[in-house]
Amino acid sequence: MKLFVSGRPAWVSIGLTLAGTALFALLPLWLSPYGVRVGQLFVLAAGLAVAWTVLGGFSGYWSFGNAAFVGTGAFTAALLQLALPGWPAGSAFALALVVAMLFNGLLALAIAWPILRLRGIYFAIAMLGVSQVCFELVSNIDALRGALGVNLIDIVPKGVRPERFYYWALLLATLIVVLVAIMVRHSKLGYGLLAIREDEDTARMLGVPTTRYKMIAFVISAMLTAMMGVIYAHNLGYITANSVYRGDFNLNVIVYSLLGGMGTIIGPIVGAGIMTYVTQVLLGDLLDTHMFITGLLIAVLVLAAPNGLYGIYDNHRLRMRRRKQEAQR
Amino acid sequence: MTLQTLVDGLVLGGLFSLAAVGFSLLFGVLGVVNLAHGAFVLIGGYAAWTLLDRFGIDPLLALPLIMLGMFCLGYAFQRTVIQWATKRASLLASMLLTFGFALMIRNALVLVYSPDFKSVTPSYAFDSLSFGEVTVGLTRVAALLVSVVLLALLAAMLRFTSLGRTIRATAQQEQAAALCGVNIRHVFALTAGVSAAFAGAAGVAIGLVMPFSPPDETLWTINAFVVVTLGGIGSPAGALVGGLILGVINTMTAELVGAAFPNAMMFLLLVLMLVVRPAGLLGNSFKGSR
Amino acid sequence: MKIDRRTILKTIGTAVAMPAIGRSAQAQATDTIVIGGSVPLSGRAAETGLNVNNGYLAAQKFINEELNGIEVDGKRYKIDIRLFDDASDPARASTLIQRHLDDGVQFFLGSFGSNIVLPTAAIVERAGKPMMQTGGASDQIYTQGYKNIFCMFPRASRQLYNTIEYFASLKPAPKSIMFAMANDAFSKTLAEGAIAFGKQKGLPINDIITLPENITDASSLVNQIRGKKPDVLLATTHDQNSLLIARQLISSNVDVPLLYLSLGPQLKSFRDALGNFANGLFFQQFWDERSPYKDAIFGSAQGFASYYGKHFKRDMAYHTASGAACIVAYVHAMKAANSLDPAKVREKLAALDVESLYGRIKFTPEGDGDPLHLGSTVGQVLKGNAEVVFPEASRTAAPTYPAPTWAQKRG
Amino acid sequence: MAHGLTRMLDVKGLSYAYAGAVAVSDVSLTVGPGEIVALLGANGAGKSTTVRMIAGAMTPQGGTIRFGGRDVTRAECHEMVPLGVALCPEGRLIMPQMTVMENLLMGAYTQRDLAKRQETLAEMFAFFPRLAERREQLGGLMSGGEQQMLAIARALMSRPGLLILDEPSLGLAPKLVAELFQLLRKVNEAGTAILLVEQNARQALRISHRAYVLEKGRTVRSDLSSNLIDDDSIRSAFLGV
Repeated sequence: MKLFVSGRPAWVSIGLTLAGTALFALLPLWLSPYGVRVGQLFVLAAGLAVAWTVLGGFSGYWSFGNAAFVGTGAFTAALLQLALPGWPAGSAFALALVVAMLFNGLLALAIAWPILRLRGIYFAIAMLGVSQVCFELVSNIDALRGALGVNLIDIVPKGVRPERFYYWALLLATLIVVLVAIMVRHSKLGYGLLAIREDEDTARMLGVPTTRYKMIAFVISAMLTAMMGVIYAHNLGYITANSVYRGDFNLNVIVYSLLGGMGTIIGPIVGAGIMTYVTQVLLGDLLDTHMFITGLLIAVLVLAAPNGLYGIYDNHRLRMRRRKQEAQR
Repeated sequence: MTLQTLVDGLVLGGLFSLAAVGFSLLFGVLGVVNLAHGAFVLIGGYAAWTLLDRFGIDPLLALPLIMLGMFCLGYAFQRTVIQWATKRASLLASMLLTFGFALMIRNALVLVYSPDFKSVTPSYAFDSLSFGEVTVGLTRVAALLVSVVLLALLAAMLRFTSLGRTIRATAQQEQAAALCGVNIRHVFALTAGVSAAFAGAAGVAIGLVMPFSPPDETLWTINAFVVVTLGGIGSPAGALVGGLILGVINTMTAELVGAAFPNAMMFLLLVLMLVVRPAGLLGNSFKGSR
Repeated sequence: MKIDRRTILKTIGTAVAMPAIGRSAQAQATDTIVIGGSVPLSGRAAETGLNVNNGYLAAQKFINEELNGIEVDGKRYKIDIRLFDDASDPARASTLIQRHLDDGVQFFLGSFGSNIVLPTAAIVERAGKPMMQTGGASDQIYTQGYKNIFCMFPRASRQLYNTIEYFASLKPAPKSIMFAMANDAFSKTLAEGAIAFGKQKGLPINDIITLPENITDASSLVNQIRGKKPDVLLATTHDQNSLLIARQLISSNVDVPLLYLSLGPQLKSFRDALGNFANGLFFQQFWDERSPYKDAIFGSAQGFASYYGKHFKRDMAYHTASGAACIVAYVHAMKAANSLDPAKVREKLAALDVESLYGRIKFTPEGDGDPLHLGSTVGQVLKGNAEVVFPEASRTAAPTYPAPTWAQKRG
Repeated sequence: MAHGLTRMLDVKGLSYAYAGAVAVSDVSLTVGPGEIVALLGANGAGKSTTVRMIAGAMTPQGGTIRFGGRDVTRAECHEMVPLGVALCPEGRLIMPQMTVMENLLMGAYTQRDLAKRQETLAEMFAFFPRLAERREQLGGLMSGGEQQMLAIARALMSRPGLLILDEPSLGLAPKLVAELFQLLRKVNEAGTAILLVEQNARQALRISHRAYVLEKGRTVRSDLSSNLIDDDSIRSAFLGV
């Protein structure tokens, strides 16, 4: 596998991100409300996928259970709001968001040490297990209300269309996720994670504190995922365990990264965009075959472009460079 | 009632074992995690339903036929799809590929059989056997017998036959096996065929015992995960041990903790087991460690 | 249906050809009334989703083909029902509902499953369009102050009132009643409403067992019943799980004098799967095709049933009838309003009080079905048929209580 | 034995590159019946890649391989073994969870005749008495020397016309190395041609008839072993003298 080291300095990436976000922020002004809702799904998917990438893409530790943090984030916020009746909406939301992120960070920290000793498929399975445990506990312990469901408080300011509000909220959250990912990527932590992905044992021998780095990335990834989960839950307004601990959250984030380019930051965003467009818009009309086509698409993707679109682009770039060198020779 | 609970757990565990052993074999030999395994199980169940409902063939008689058909399916699946994916991409990517296939199979089952549950009810579906205090439904006994017999046959095949030896050798030391003249692709595909055949058999046994519908595929894939993690990868004995433990834990949790909690307990155990002993109770029967 | 390469290519072709996000709203053409919505045709809720779907479509077919549409304000309109598959995913459902709104759809039909209906209802409510639905009965939907959301069923906590009344009327009076509820919003609220009402009535409700939403094994429940020997077991579980519970009780020879499975025995496939053993099972019966209801469109309940049977392959379920009744309710409201203005139609829906194929359609001020008229009756399987046995006014047969034991049925 | 008069194995212009890095480039060599040919070179000279291509474990990117007159350039292992080419790989690659007996039976995988298989097995046990003693032991539990015996015996189980050995002396004690080469001579005397890849050049030159020297993927010398062993440049490069 080729090691992707961006030659681009961090500030260029950050600048591009801000410019891109500004552009996306303006979209609702001319998109139809339906377009805005598709936009929400895209931005949510992109945020979740980049949050996943901080651990999965950079270090090669593929979590198959990030829905654990989406759901636990959503339910932490929802239950906290239930416990604080009568708070003004804004502060109840802010407090719930912060507590949900902290709680998920702690949850990740608690399971990080044992679970990150596992490698490859074992780590993936263990995370799948973690997300199932969270789902089962929230569903089956009455006090957690996963079965009955919880209403979340309405935080949409008066006069703002809710689909726009949540589009912007999700966009802002995704912006934070991407900025954090860029910072991680360009820090010592990021290079350490890439080294772990290439060869963990060698990295450790070279003095990379692998355990600590993996744990930090895991905790960051969990907190960012929880943040996305809290906003997603508010957007739904009423959640049951089934609507937030969704199995497809677990695997879709990986599909996005694979499609766009594993280990990059732009990859999952592009992948999320394409998959959202295809499954929600193109296949939205299909009554009984859209799942079949989605499956087919994933299969074709893995078979035809195992390194994603970025891989195709990268190959092309390499080929062009080689051709140029040969021409100069 | 504890003896009854234990027996119920063992019977359920037999099903878990049979439904997991094919998954385990494929994982152990090829390193491929087949997320479409549960979908294969369901295909077996639907095949049994079709044969009984349309042609009046008893599921237990249909079993060899279904296993043969599933064997061919598994062989072809490996030779075409998975082989291509593992060659071009990574093992983890092949996991996503099988996920795509699980979606397709599930959707196809809905289109062909409707989303309604199906129930395989041969004439003896409501009879039972009693041993003293303990009563067990006849189909459950049949399912347990099928599981134990098939697992024993598979164990014997792996242990004593030339094919079994070749499969084990390929799992342990793929390169050396190739240098001995083994056509690795063929052996991998045979293994995938055996894996699918056992998934189909499990589908038949499950169909005998409980109603099923297309979304159940996820359940059987995840159960296979848990069984393999508990028992160890690649061996029928591991699947049997893992399955039986899981079954007993299931019924015991329902009895002692609460009927809503078997699944939570099961996954908790999965995570604990992975942390404490990732290779499972019986270890990896094929490879020293991975 | 067969999936061959051509079907797939064709579907992909149509999909790619679909113009996407920015498409303009041309839905409300001159001579059709567009009614939009989503149903779960894949995922866990697909089974009932398909029943609801077919109910909607049967009514559309009948109105357009047999009646040549309906007349409102002196003009004839055909009905055009547009449904998406929301795949049991609330986020997807919300997006698709928004798409209908953008397309100018004025009237909505609901999905199945409260966790999907509620987020979509919130969007439709805010847009001020009416939604008729038959798949979201959780109490949460009716405590939001929504004005535009109407349901053919009473909220879950009120659905079993007749059942509890029946238990209270039993002779000899049951000495112990056991509840088993699946752990999902609907089943849970259903059971908890019944438990609260039952306790109020002084019924001996001694055991309450929570089951996972989906089970692979019911032996712990069977063992508890074996140990505690309740006179009545009321299980609020979905049909696949109900069948598993029944099969395990039968093959373990554990008898309950009154075995009540809220969902399951209504279905012919369920009764067929159990054969003679299905006889004597009690269930929640919302509708029976033999009910003497008159209907302005189909003529009668029987009229709908025979029309459906002639044109659709899938067996009928009460959700099929209630789905069709949603369309019937719309037709009544539109005619009464003599307008296609959603606000006026909403007014008339809220005020509706008419007999239909499904029963007397009347809603509470919160929008759910009136428990008196749209609540469930008590059904029992007798001689292989689903009969209504309580309340006496609507009974089609007298109940058998205690039901014969498994051993007697084995004969 | 005259050079190339009867060519059992005839390799011409073989080349292979890993992701752009050239490993083998234009390597040609021959092995005649009954010969022992050594392939010498430093670490990374391309010896392993060359023999792996010959055995069919890798497909050459250029050049041709002929064996017994047939073009086998693109043949895979499972096609080469029945033709009579067996590679005893570097690192021995014993199946660790299988017994000695099972390992040997795997070696006879292509031999469908059970009687012949038993005969070969008996020969191997006579040849390697230590394996006979430990036939029920798991392969992974044996010592390095024993594993090497097992690997050679497993390769011989297919009754190859050409036995290729990749670094058989690696990691063995000097005494065992001497024993090993003794054994190889015996195998050769029984009629099997041997292509021997070795870093231990002195020993290799002593038992081989001819030798090739690889450097950075290219053949730089080929001569009779007796000439090479006295050659000064070879002595300084490989023999550490």
